[in-house]
Amino acid sequence: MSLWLNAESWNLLIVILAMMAALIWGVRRAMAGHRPRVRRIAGVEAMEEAVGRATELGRPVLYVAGTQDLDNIQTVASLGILGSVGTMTARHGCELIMPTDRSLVLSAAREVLRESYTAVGRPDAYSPDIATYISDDQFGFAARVDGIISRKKPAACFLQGAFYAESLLLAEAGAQAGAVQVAGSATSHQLPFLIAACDHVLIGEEFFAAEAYLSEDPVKLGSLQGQDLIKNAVVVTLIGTAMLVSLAGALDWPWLTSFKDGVLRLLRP
Amino acid sequence: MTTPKIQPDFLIRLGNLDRRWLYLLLLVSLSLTLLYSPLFPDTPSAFTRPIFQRIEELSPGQSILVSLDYSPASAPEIEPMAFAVTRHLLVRGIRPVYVTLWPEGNNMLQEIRSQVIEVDFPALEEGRDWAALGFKSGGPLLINALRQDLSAMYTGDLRGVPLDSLTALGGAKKLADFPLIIAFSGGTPGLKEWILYGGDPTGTPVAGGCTGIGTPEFLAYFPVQLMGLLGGLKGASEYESALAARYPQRDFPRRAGRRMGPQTVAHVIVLLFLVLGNLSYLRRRSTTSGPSTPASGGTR
Amino acid sequence: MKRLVPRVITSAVGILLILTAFIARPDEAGEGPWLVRAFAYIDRNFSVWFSILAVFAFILGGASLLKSHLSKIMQRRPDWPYSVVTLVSFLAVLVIGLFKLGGPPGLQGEVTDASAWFMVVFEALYEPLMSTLYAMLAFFVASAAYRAFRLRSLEATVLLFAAFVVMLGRTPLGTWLSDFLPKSLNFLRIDTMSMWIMRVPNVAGHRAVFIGIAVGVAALTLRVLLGRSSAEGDQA
Amino acid sequence: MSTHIEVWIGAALTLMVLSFLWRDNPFYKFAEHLFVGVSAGYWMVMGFWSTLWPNGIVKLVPAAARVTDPGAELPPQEPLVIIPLMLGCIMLLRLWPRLSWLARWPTAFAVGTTLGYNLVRVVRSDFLAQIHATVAPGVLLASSTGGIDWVASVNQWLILLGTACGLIYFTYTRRGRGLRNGPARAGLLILMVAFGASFAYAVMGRVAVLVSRLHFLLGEWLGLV
Repeated sequence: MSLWLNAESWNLLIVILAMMAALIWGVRRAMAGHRPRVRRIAGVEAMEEAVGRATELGRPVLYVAGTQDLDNIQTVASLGILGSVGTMTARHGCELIMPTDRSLVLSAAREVLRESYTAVGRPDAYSPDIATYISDDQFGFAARVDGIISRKKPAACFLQGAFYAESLLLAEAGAQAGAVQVAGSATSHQLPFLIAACDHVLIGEEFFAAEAYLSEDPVKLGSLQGQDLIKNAVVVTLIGTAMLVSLAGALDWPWLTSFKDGVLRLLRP
Repeated sequence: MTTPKIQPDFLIRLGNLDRRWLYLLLLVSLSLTLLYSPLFPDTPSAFTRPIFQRIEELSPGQSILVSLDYSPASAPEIEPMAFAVTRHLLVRGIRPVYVTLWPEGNNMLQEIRSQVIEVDFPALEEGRDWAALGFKSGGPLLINALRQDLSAMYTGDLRGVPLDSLTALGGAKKLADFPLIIAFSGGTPGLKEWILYGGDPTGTPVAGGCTGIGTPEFLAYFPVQLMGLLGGLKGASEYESALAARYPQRDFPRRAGRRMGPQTVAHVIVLLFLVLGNLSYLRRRSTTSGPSTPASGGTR
Repeated sequence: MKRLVPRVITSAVGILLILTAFIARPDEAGEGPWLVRAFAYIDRNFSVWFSILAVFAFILGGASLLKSHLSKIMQRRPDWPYSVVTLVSFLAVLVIGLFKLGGPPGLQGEVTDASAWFMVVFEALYEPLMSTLYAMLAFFVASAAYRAFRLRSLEATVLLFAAFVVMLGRTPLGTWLSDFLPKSLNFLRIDTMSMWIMRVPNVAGHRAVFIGIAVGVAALTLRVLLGRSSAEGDQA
Repeated sequence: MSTHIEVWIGAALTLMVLSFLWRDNPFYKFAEHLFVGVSAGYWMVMGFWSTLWPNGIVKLVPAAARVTDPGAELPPQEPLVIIPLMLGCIMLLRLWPRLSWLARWPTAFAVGTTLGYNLVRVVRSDFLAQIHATVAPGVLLASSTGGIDWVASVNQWLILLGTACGLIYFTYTRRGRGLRNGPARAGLLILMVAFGASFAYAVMGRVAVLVSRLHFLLGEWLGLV
């Protein structure tokens, strides 16, 4: 056995399998017809409104999928949200501008957009020019996007993905142009700026849930239920284990100590 | 409240102040402080001290991996700490092996070579006392490759000298062979990737320096996954002061320490803006009827 | 075919890489059962392969850049002369860098060699432009402090209070302001409070964000591997 | 005042970019477009010489190593490196609309690699390690004198409960409203404290960069500092 398996990461395997089991449970439950009721995520609902407003004003919608490459999980999540935003702009017939700073993201974004525009029966409205490549450089990209925002005056800016120092450059330019801004990111050190400069922000995990929330696909919603199950289990584990550790320390019973050690070994990173 | 009639108008007018006046105020006061550049005394904090102590404990001749993951944009914050730590390593006879996840990192390495090693340690020899492996792309995936085998990504150092001939490596073949990884990180990929992909899977201690903005987030990894952290210019200034206290005879430059003056002025200005902006906001809210809550993007 | 192949590639590559974490590593000499060696090869090389792919992405990006600016110039769209600036600077840097002009003879040596023209471009153009854009953030932070961080709600107030205390704690002003406090009220000192915020609620907040994100990542991974996410550009 | 042409160019570009603070103008537009061109070229050149050449081409055709270093020892050939090179070429098909559907393959490879590498690392470092760090000290910490260190214990409790509340804020599906609202609200407030701390530290960083730029203008260029 140990010749083939990495004995050190057994607990990681158990944890990942348990997480997958919880997620699959949620998905199966949803497929069987138990659609979970999902709490309102204000930022997500604001997106649809913002697209509507842009259409009325006849001004474009700007979408930025973060500034990291496709090897960042947030970029992958953002492309999922882009799919839903693309459906909205296609349905409303509203202009969409999507500058990218990585050509892998550019390729993937074009695929996503073409699918969305086709899915709502507007393949004619799709053009590869919606998504453009600017520069791989963080600030070169920000300089150009700020230029685009101050000239094209989009009515809505969606900044969704992994952002770094450029977040405030983009968000301030959008605020000065009077756009409704919805940001979403799991990069926690940029969140205060996005919170300051944008109207709505999807914080951390909300950003990952947004795709499922927007799509209304039962499978995706089901995975939200699975996610909640995992988080509840974490909360219970946190409190339970901390008490266990303290009790074991205070009472010094051998069996309790070895039980505690076992639990901690399961949680060892 | 018995404020004079002019007061509310003034406060409200203050709220509508063109942002360009704020820019100007900041610009002028920073420039003035810079012209005087006073040196602020500093002492190492609980996050800085472990790194200093750990380097003091290493024995001369050991090799450690130093990653320079920053660019000219973040260099003002990161470079002073990279310089200070490099001086500390070299003064103790420890051999730094430089890599970088950022293409601009090679240029940053050049700065260390010309401003630190050639100036303060002219007797040291590249390849023997320190090594420069330089940039490879791939970010986290590069770290992953190094974890298995340095030679998977690096055939030699930046000059083309093969790895086997670099005595500065001290025979290290993979990440776990280094007693310490120090990552100076201006963003992503950087310190976080070194913790996740380098330190955690191999158990090698990781220390690091990051920009001011990264500090609060990295503290969540401290002290288990991250043994010490230099946070922004303040961290660099603290390290410089620790180095000056331990090796007073070397009299190394105090670049970060000199920049703390303008820092303090800027902090005070931003605090002032926070207070004034909110006073004006509260004043306006109390004069208009009902709780008006303008969206943050709505006020200019 | 058009949909199936990419989906299979994504799932297969993803699952293989997840498995590598659980397969034993080869011994020091690189020996082990064939499966172990195969997975070690995957673990080591897929990262290298991705980085090679990323370079092709740069090339594709450059081509897209050329295409969009050329068409802007051809059609004489507004601001087209600026596109000439982009094109000329792009091509010039490319030629200087790819042919290593100005450095050691021929293609030898590093492209970042101190004598190479590429370095001159870096120092004279790239560095000032990049650093200045970054520096503009200081102004934007100040104006955000002035006009956006408002006591709008309880949440905003809490954010503002934490920011205020921590910022004050980083300056001598914070120490000076709380020097009048007697020793017994030490916990009310600004620098003590600032340190406490960093060590307790700040850590709790970031931990919750990290754990939450990890759960989100697990769910996203499952959705994509099962082909149920539009993220791979391939919605059913 | 400086006599170096690079310093003058740098200073001019610095002022051009800063002019955006006043308003969008032709000088900024020039700097912006120059920056886009220079940076795109820069990244492409670095990618070529630091990765594609040594890890792709040289591994496929070892003799190529002699181009950059005539005296180099030839590395062993790695034929499998043809796979990413092929995928890369397929990616370039994106430029021809009729064949662009093929370009999904390399994208699919990239997404698969991302997910595969990320899941395990993130679960290890951001999930397990953070949970472990939160629970391992327990909630009753002993002081160095032997008794219970109440201050440290309360802080530990607060971190634990803060993390738990933060997680409760991140739950989406509804069940029994009353119970959930309190902790969720507290969780949001904890998150806000964390973001406030981030903001405070960010000010420091941003200012450091601006000061260094001003140092360039006032010192290197004008020679006043």
